Amino acid sequence: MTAVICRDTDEAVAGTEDGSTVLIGGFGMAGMPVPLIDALIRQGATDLTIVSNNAGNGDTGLAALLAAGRVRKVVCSFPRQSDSWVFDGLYRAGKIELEVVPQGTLAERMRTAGAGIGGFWSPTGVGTLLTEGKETREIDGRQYVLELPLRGDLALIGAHRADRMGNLVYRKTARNFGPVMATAATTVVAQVNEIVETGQLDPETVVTPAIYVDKVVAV
Amino acid sequence: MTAVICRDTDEAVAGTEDGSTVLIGGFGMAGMPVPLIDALIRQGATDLTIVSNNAGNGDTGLAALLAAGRVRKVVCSFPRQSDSWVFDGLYRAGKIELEVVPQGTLAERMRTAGAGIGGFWSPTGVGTLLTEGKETREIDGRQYVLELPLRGDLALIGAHRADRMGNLVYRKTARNFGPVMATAATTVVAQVNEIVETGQLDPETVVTPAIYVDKVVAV
Amino acid sequence: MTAQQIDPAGAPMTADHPLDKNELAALIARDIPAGAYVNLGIGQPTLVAEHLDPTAGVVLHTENGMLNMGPAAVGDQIDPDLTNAGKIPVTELPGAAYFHHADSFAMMRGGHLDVCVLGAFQVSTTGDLANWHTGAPDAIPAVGGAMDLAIGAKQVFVVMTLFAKDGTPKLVPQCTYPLTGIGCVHRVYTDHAVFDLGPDGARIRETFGSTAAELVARIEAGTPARTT
Amino acid sequence: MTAQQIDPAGAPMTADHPLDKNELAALIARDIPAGAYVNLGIGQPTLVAEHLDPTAGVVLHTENGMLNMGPAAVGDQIDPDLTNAGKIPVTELPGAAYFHHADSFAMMRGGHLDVCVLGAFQVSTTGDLANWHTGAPDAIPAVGGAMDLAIGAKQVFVVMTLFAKDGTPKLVPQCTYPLTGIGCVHRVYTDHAVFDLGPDGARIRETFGSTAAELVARIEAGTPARTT
Repeated sequence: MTAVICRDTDEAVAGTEDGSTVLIGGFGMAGMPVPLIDALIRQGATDLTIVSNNAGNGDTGLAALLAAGRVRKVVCSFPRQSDSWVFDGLYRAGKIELEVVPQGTLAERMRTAGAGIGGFWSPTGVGTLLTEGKETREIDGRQYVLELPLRGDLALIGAHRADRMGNLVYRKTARNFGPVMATAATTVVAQVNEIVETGQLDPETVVTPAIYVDKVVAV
Repeated sequence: MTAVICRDTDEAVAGTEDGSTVLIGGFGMAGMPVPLIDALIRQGATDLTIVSNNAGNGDTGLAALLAAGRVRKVVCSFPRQSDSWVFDGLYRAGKIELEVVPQGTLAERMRTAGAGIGGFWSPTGVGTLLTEGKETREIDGRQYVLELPLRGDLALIGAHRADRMGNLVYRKTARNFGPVMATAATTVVAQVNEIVETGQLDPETVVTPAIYVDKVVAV
Repeated sequence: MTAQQIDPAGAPMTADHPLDKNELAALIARDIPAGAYVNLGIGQPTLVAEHLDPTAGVVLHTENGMLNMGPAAVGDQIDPDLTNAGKIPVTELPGAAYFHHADSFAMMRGGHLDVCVLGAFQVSTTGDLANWHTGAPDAIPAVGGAMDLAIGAKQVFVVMTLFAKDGTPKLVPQCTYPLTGIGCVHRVYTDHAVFDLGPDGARIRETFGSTAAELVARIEAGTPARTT
Repeated sequence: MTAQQIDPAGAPMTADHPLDKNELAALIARDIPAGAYVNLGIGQPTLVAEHLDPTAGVVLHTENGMLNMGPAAVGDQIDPDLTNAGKIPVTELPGAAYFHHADSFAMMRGGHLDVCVLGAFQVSTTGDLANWHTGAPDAIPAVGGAMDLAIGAKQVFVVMTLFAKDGTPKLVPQCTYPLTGIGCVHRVYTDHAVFDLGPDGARIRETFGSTAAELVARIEAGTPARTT
């Protein structure tokens, strides 16, 4: 159904349930939907599983969500950064679960979920700690490991511009995980810098078609 | 390596070997690289396997390649059309092999090849003639069939505009299989309506990055 | 076919005559929710587009890589680079988006379309679909996107005549034509009635020109005895 | 480590001193073919960019979704929406293209990059790579795109010091640190020598400040006896 244009970020994340899996876009701060995460903190949902490339930077956004004690588990490729002290503290204190997934596998598992595929045979991580216990097989002389879809109940993504239907365009490397996450969650919320009239975006340049977007909010 | 700008279509398809698997873009005539196919006919390679959505329309392009007796096998989703008389005749005469693949599986098998994935579990065609003999498994309560990568030695695609590096943009539904085939073949040849200077295409709107393109020719 | 497989209970007769193709298309259009993302396949289902309320914001998908497809192109609108899945020139509406085939079929396979409408040779009472191949020995098989659509859309509607030209029912206990998908059809719109299908069999929603009991009798009379 | 595992045969000494980081980066830059598509990882490998001949048309990929990445951004060029894989603000060159993460890693995993250059904790003589995790019990694991790059690029180059601070060689018969990929490294650039790796072990290409025989002796002296 066509996207709803929300009045504010609180309306955009209303109804998020405890125990949800939330896909959060961004790579570092580029494309990171900080205002939506702030709204999710206000909204109060807890016991969350967060899927994002990193595990929070500094004290804002995802780091603030972690600091507020709302997150049971983080699925990400790279938690450890110079400014990931909030995650590091929780992890060392045994207060948060961590699943480390190679970055490309993280992206592809979400694409797989969005594309209705049951799983894929990946050459990434074969023979490493990160695929221990996963099924392997040889195909055409090469070893692969079975990777399964990764779905979200909610995706929070940052885009550049939306039209009123919910079509999205991004800006530079802030595109990163947004288009993939938009395909992989039951409810997709996009924050954008600007909402334009339907017909104002060039149809050749739409990166995330409105079919994937449930709610849009300008920030 | 950066794309080569070819003088003409003959230069673009030079060196095609007998027995090659050739991916040919287009859906009906939209995006169909007829001038490149005409050059392939002149070039003379034979015993080809053609992967394309259809099996030729009328008497030109792919139909002419078939009529010239150069094709051993067609892999496609929809050979039978009102104007596919060339293919129909060869098929009924037992002079050409046919592998029918569901359209989405055709596209996804080529994406899989281009993405370095060993195979994927597809829900499409489970329990039908088109997946007979393929391995199946249940994942999360649903039945899937194993689909393997589909690679080409050569891809011939039609795009709208290229820059001199080989970045491509397409036009409307002529985009169809081009971007996927460009990832899945050893040598990728794009015919375009116009070649512009590098820097003239908006980096946000490039659909096929130059890394996938080997030769470009303006037609 | 047994009564358990087609349940006529309570189905009203809502028209006093069998529906023609346009009436059926209008009926389907009425049942498509406002704002839905819809694929109308090829052929007869595309008639539905002409009956959609333009203010309802239904968005049409065409599997060759477009959302917000507009009506057929005429005159100067015709552009060889802009066609629908039947290769017929079409137009684009505001809010359109183009994408490549792998993305288009990821959209279909991934369950993002709300409704698709397909034609059929046969449908089983439990929702199996046969619409790609007659099984005739000299037929050239051609599937296109039918199998992807059949298993991908949230709601799969079929539109067909209830009886073949020789009078045999096309809603059957078990398809005899090669299958397109298993248990994938949710609803069948026919000239004589609309059926909801599910794992427990068919239920008649409404009938046109016959009572439900008359229809069931006619279907049973035309159905060969089961060989199982 | 045995002579079969590191073959010094014929390797010339091409510098009279061990190379520093910039000299190594220049050496790697020299070995990257004109027009190649290259990913330079994070940290020390990114130094290579400063030594590429701007006229050679080498195209840099950054895994967060860009081709034709330019140099680090300074002053007004800094744009929070434009960073490299190390989250450092960068610039774009003419011919750039942006794409999402699944497409970026499809490009990597699919073997479309000609060269990637990575750092390492250890590399085995048969090309196993360990560069994501020290294995220390209190270390927080973090892999990023290292595993995808390791198995994806056509040529995987490692740049590292040949010896750890405690003097133990980092080119080893078998990695003791957790692996990033198996048999994936083609060449190792170190301060003391360049090695080609393959299923049959390492071959020294050139040395800096020592002879090949001296280096092999030093590596063997520092390598614990194999426990197999």
